[in-house]
Amino acid sequence: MNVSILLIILFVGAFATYLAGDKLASKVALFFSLSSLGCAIVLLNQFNAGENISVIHQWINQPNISFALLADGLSIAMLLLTLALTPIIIFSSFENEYKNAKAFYALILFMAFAMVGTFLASDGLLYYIFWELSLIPIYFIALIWGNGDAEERKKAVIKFFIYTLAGSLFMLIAFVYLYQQAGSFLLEDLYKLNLSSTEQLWIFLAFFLAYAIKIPLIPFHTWQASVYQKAPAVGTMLLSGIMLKMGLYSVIRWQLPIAPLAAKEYMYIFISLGIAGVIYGSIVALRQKDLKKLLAYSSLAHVGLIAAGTYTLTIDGLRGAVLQMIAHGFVVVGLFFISEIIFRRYETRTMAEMGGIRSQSPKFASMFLLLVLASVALPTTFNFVGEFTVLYSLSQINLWFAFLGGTTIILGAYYMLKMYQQVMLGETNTKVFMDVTFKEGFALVLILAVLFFFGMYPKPITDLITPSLENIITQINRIN
Amino acid sequence: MSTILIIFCVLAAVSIATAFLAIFSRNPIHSALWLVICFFSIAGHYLLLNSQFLAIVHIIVYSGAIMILFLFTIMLMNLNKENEVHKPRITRLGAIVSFCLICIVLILVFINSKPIVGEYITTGEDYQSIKVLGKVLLNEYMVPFEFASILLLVAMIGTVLLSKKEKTEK
Amino acid sequence: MNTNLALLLLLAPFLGFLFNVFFGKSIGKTTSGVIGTLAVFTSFLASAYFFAVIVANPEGIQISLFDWIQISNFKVDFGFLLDQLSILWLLFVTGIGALIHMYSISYMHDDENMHKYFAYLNLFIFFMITLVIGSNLLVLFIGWEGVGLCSYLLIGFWHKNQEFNDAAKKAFIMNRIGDLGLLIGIFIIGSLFSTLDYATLKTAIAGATDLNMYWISAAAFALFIGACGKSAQIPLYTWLPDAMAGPTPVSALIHAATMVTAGIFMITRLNFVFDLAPDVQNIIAIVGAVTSLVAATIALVQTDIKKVLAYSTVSQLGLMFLALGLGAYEVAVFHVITHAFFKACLFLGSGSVIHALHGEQDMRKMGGLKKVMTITFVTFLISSLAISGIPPFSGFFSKDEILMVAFEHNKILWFISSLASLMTAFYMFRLLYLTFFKEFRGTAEQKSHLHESPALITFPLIVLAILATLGGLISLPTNSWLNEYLAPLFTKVATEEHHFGTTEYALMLVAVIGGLVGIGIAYAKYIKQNQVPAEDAAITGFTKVLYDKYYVDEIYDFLFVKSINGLSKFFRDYVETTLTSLVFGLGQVTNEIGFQGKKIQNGSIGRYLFAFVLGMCAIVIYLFLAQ
Amino acid sequence: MNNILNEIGIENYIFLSTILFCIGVFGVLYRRNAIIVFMSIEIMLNAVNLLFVAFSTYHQDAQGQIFVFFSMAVAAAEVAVGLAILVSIFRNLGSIDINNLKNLKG
Repeated sequence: MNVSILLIILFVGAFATYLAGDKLASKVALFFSLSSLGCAIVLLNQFNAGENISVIHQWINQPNISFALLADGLSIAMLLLTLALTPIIIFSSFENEYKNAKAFYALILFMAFAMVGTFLASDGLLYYIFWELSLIPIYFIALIWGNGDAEERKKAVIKFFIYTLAGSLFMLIAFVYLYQQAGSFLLEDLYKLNLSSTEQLWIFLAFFLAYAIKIPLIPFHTWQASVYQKAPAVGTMLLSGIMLKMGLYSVIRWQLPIAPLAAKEYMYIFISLGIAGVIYGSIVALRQKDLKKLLAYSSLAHVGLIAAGTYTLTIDGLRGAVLQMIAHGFVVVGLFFISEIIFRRYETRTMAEMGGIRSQSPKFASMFLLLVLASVALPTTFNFVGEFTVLYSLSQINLWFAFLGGTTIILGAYYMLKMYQQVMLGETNTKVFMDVTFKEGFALVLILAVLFFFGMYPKPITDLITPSLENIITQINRIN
Repeated sequence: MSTILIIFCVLAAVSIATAFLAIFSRNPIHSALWLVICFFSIAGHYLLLNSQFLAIVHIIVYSGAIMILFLFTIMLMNLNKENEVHKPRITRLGAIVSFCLICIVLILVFINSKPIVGEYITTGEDYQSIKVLGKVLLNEYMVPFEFASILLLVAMIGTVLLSKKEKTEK
Repeated sequence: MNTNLALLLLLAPFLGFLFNVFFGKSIGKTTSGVIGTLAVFTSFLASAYFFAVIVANPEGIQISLFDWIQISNFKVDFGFLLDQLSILWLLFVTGIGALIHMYSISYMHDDENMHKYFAYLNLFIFFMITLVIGSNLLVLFIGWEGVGLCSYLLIGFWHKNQEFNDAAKKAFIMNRIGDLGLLIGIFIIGSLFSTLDYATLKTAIAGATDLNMYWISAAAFALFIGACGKSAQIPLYTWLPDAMAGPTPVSALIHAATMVTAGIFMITRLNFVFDLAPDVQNIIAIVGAVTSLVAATIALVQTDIKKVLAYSTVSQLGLMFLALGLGAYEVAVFHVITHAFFKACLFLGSGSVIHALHGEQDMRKMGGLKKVMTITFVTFLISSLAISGIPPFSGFFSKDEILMVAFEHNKILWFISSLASLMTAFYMFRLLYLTFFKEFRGTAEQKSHLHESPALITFPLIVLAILATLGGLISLPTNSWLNEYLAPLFTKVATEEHHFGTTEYALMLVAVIGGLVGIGIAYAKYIKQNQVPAEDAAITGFTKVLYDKYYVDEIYDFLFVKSINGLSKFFRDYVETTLTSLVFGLGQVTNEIGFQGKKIQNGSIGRYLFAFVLGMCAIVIYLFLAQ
Repeated sequence: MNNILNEIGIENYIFLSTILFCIGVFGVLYRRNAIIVFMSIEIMLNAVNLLFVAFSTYHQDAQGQIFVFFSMAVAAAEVAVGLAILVSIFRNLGSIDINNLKNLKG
């Protein structure tokens, strides 16, 4: 068995969901996402047993393109993140009624398909195809099932689409150039290239544009908040939970090892950019009125820190970044789900209209608080492990980076607690707030369980990703 | 100056003159008639080059079929009035400039390419009798030949369809 | 055996927490309180066992459970270190914790969310134990942040009141500023020594030949910032008085006896690091002394009974930091312990008063409670004497030692701290006189309800009062059991036994006289002259400045909160929109080009033909003539 | 048999057909009447045909002439279809002025 089976399951699943009709769609989608998760776990066991689960198969002869799926620890970790979050995301939407549900759920599975492909592909063009493919379902999800004024939504979503697409085109150009040099799109062949530092700089920048928009780093983040706000909860979760990680993953997998000289030479600039994102995102989040927008900016701050970690080019930075990616994926999905739960009851996302919920629904309040705490990286949560490692790696580069990046600890606590206070605390709200239902609670408990388990015992994930990250570090250091 | 050269010069003069007249005539019918003469002179060129079959075919196709078609169309549209509004002067000026430009460019190209003229081979083989043409056409150019027939068929059907009056009003 | 027992010690409160969270509501208020108390008491028993073990065998017990975080040059395992220091801390944390739990059963009985209260309290004890017994800095950090979280939860326990929530948030964020310092310190230590484990660190430092003093000082300073946050020192002290928004037992437990001493614990733990950084030690000493004075001056005029105690706590913590800065760790520890006893007693006593007055906290509306609440009064009096440094109560011994150490090192520091103690005596007795003497100044309705608190409340008071009386015995000036007990921790030879000469006796006398003078002034003012502090509006002059806490809150608010919010607004309204319009601008440019380009495509065949011909010419020229 | 080009010279044919071709281009640009435009196109085609035949003689090869046949077939088809289109345009618009044909406008 190899990793292509995951792609097949998800792809077939998308079709099956569409054919299943509106009533059954959600359950069929859940079934397929769970079965792909099961397969992923079986594959993980095989991988740990030392079996080769990668695929390489000649696809097109001229130009030389292969269907190459590389499964190392890093990809598997990202796969597991995607495949664990997809069922949760699908499950979380069970209580929503969607028009044309079959298309909706089919698109979710299709998106999972594209993202899994992105995480696996080790052929540049294949990777690029999957990368762009993932944009299509989210475009439709946000456009058709989103909320708010249709015109504004259209504007935001189209901006997002064109913006990210435009960024990716530069990546395509870089790939074409690399192909001319290497005669192949295969990752390992690209690693072998000996590019001059000027060439590396241009390639680095081309990649950077694509990734900086996707991640997003400031000042390329303007699409984020509005799309998060307009997209339906599921779309926001997919975007923030998994799709952002595509950019960060790609930095580690493609950008750094292909153009290490540029990465080394301009390290300070890119780390600073990440950290600027941390501070900027945190500060902007302070004065947001819309819950989802606030979470969007908090996401901006967190991914800024992760990006800064990756650009340190140290094993700690990369490891911390990957850990933090996974942790952030879960937390942010949980938080957006929280906002959706509130929306189901109050039909609003404006924080001023909330408040006093805690006294009405203690269970919900506890779960929300735990997620907030995970988001501010309290020790014993998974986020702490990631954030600590990233900050440590930053301190190895320059202590000021750690200090400035560390302000996320303070500012994060400030805006998250402020938000929690505004949303949950205070005099009992006059509007009735029903406590979480079993289904909602179940999804949240799953997320919390993951966060706290790995917060105390991150060793399985660390052991999984470390060898592949060490490989990448070796690649980065191959030329000096 | 040999007789042949004289004949060529006359024919060339006729061709160019009638072509100009065809373009400058205000009445389309006159144009068409001038064009017929032009085609005849070109057929004369063909004869001069010793390709009689081609000359005959040319007369049949161009001077016969195509020009008749033109005339019919003109009459069908009742265009034999000199009512065409001239293009604005700037356009006409532009046309003349373009004409000169393209003429000069093409001739310059020719001169610039320093052709070797004056040495002409004579193989003595028969290469343009009907017999040879037929053989070449139906051996080497069999497939294009058949395609040409299909093309004509399609063109015919298309023409019929296009010029048929639409039955449905509005 | 040791591992299991240590786990029991740690997990008993956690199980209590889980139990109260999941079943607390259904089992009834008292039961949930009893379970919470029992859980902490179990931990206390386990601590007592370990205490017996460590007294018998001074070798610390090291337990490692599993690998936690992997860093390139070192691993952090999840492990415990049970040595003299941690066990001492465990004893009073769990001991006082158990007493306060017991007290809370009665105190919180009217609250509908009592099970939640006990859950949080248990969780706090759990994190405090983690903080104390962790074998490395990162496990300490778990506890460090965890107690901050519990503090947040308990300050904002009555979450319907947004002011309380603000106080809770403030406490958490202020703590987090310190936490960042602690983290930075951890980073520096990690990269310098490739370990965060105390034992390894100690050997590494002892064995190292060329230490980078610059970075060690930086680490020590960063760690000190962390301690400042948690232990409410200048400049991060403002959260502690606000933290009094929580239920009074919480103030007693967290914001007086245990959590706020975490900073002192951490510095004592890492004494070998701080010993290498004399500059930082000086800073600590100065900050401590200044804090103790500033807080004492503010306490002089406060009228809220808990605020007075809160500032008194800050002031006492300042004294402890002074001792730490002077390298007298065991003296600081001594004061931590005695302070825990009498300050917990004071808070619980004030809680008893507040309970009797149904939530009234303003001293101007109290008075004359001596007759009704005898037990509370007596215990309160004992603790006040202890905090004022009157022999033979425990506070006398510990405070005297601090003053003595200060005198040895620096006369100015001694003077400042003596002044602070004098003020302490004054404001404590001001509090005592205003609350318990003279006539009751509250409403008639309150008066009719006045009563002594039930046994569950008075019992802890009595126990704590006894401890506050006798606590000094563990470290008598001439024969200090505590110093001997703690000796293995410190690299320096335990502070040389005081040669009790004239100077020492004179100092002792000065201290006692200072205390008595403070009490005397209070007596003259509030008993003889029968003064009552003025109403808020009538406060003027310097008193007003003191009453408003030197406007530090306002200054901070202006400097940090306002500015950062202003910045946020600026970013949101201007930077964000500019960036957005930039992106849209790119799109607009493209649009405009397309729009202009559209005009060329006007559909005129004539023009197309011209373009065609010219284009052809261009191509021909390029192909044939351009060469 | 003597090559006729010995007496005329290939360059004269090239000049002649160039001029004819240019006249065709000129006509296309100069006139607005679609029929005349068509005629101009025919002139251009014939110019090319003439050149083909001349070069056929030059190379003593039949292929040039074969091409002329094909080009004639294409021209015939083109004229037939083109004129049919003109007729239907005339039917719809009442004129065959190419300046009126602006529906290609973007």
